[in-house]
Amino acid sequence: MSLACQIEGKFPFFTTLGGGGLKGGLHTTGAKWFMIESQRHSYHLVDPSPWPISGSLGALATTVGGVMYMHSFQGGATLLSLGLIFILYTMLVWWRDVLRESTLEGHHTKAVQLGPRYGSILFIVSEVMFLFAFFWASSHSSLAPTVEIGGIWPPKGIGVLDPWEIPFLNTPILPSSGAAVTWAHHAILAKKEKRAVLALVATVSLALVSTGFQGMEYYQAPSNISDSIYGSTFFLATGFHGFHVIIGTLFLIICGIRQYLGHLTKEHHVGFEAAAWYWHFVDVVRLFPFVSIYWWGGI
Amino acid sequence: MEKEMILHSLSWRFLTIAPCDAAEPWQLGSQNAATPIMQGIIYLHHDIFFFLILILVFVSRILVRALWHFHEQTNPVPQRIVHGTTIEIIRTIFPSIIPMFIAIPSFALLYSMDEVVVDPAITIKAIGHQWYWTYEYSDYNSGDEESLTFDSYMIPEDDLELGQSRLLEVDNRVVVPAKTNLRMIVTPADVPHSWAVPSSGVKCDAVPGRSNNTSIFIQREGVYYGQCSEIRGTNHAFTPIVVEAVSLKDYGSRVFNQLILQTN
Amino acid sequence: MPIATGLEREELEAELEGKKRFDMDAPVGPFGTKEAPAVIQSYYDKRIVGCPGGEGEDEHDVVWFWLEKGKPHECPVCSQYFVLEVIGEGGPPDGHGHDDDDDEDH
Amino acid sequence: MAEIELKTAPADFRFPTTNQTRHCFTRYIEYHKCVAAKGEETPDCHKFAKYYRSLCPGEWVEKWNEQRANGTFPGPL
Amino acid sequence: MAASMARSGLRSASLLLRGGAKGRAGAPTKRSFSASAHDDAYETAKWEKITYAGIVTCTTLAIYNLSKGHHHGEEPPAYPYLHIRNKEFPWGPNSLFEKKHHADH
Repeated sequence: MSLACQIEGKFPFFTTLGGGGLKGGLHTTGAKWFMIESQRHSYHLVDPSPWPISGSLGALATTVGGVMYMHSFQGGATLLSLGLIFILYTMLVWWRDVLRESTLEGHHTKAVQLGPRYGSILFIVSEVMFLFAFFWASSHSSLAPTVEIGGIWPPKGIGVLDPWEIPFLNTPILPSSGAAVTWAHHAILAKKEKRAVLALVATVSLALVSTGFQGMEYYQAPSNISDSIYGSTFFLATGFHGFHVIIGTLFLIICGIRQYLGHLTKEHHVGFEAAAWYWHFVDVVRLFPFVSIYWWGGI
Repeated sequence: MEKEMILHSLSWRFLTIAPCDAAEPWQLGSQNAATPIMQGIIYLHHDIFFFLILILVFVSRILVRALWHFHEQTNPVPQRIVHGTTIEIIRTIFPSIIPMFIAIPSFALLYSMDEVVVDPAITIKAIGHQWYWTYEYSDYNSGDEESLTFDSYMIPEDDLELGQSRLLEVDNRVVVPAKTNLRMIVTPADVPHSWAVPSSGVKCDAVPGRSNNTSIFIQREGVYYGQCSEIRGTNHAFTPIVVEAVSLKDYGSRVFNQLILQTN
Repeated sequence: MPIATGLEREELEAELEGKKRFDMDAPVGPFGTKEAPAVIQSYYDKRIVGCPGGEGEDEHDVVWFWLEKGKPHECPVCSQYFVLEVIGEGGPPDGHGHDDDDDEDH
Repeated sequence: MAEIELKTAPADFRFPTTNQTRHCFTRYIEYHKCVAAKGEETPDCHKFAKYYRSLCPGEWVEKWNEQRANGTFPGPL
Repeated sequence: MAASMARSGLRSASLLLRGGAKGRAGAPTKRSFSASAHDDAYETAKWEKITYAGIVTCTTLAIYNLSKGHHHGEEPPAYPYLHIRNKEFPWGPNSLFEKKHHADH
């Protein structure tokens, strides 16, 4: 009993070449409205999509616009903001398409789910390397302070945050939201959809509180990013971690909405799992800057 | 015993010819060693070259043999051998042993080059500027300002006298005593430079914000030529370095006169 | 029955019935000889098959070849015999042969 | 033409590598701490002075003196 | 993941100490290690309690922390490495979080 399901065009300007891919053939001719005999292989031959090219054009506009803006060229700022908007738009519609293909059209069989699963793991590993680079820079310059900053760390005249004020306060909030996301995960596994939504709301609110405190901390910080190597390494490491907290929060908000709409089931919630892994990565990473930059780096 | 005899007679014959301490037309080998470090470099080169020749001969033998065996007319049907675990083990283990033999002398030399001499007799600072070198002899001054400093510009081509080499001569040479431990402090005033004298085996990078130390022990008196070895703008190729090693007595008088000239 | 649609639904249905909708594992069986060749099941008339060779010592790098209905194939390296057994609808795998409704001419 | 007595800053075990930047900086700070503690012309302060003068490039010394003058010298004096 | 488990394990232990009898101690016998649905329900409840414990700790810490106010440090002398501006930013002398206006030097 194969469900006849209609494949409507994903993008009005493009006519869909093949429907659900009769007999696994990408090059079947004519628009097939009924899937008489579904494909034999479990892979998902994606329909042609404009989002890769639009994403790269957005990236091009952002980079060129960014350079023009920083060199105060005419129109640099507009090109930069246009590029950023275009990238955000591409992300939005591309991932909307992925949700359609997976949840609404059911193309994501077990074999296809491996793709986003490995993809998110590798992405998180690359994020680990990304943040590791900044922690390396911070410890490189703090372990052997150069002569120009007096051979001492932190350099004289740099106002250093007391680690036991807001930074210490900020450190348990993230793991608590980590616990909340684990609660959500088990709620999904136990088919308690409504509880999972509540758990995700708790996770997101804790994350927003943590970002709020981080912003307050930056606002009250006596030094800023252009105050010697201390400022740049401090704000780069903690800033990018904060940025990743924001990315994780957005990811979790999307999962919350999808959970509310019933997209996530006990058997198939790869999107949520990726968000949970990402969130645990962000939790654990928080401990390193607290110990090495706030605490040790501030003595 | 007779090896020393031959070496002695050979070196006696060469002594009459001046050792080459500067770049020469059609020069293939390295310049003659003026310091023990340079001598070590030349010996290492010979060690490694020995292994290179061995490998070259062996590999070309195997290459020719393979071409021969897979020649279309002589052996039309190739053998179907795909694996050979023992030969595979041999051709991985053995080639990894050779670099170990090369590594031992090269590490020994490398660490001896980076030695910071325990008690140097003189400290000379070579400050790299964009397109000239400044030298500071500040062991003998009393105040912050009176150290003996002079700039060393290249002698342009049109003011060269006969016998002077093009692009290698300088107006003020670096005068150093021979047979004494020198500490050269090399640092730039602007962009990265590199203070290099091939015959004494020295190439010391001048990195902004860092004072780089290299120790030299010049064995014989003479004039040694070098050039800046770090790209740094238009006249990069026109900033030579000339080190003149003189005996201890001459060094005293030369530097002392210049010091008097400088201070009053 | 969990909420699903399309191929994912078919996969879950097969799973509930204990069958395998997409069998991804390599077939395992005795070394195929001329008399008792290794039988490869296929939904179409031909299928790409990889022969990994025998057990232990005479195992060799996988050799890929097209195995067609009615044409037993011998592996060039270890001379293992393969024969195709069509269990599905047959026809060419890329679906060009006999399309159903629109062009009836061939 | 008095014989020049060859004497310069000895190698310091605290700075065994080719990077002598901190060696020069430490000698400069030691001198100024010694001057602050014991006044101007004491022999061991003079010793430090000779060390940092032979080790530190003239330009650095000028820059540090100027910074000390207007109180923006980052070193731990 | 391990760190947050450890931290929350720690906190639920503290929950026990504070006489919260409903924590882990009451139910080790019931807990079976197969991933049955019932197990998920138990895990869900456990993690829910851990989250609430986390929230409680954070709020108490926040109240205590914020009540202490924030002291404002004095302006440091113009060291060469402070407020580095080799070339002014297109958005002017102040940056996102820098509300004090640095004298241009």
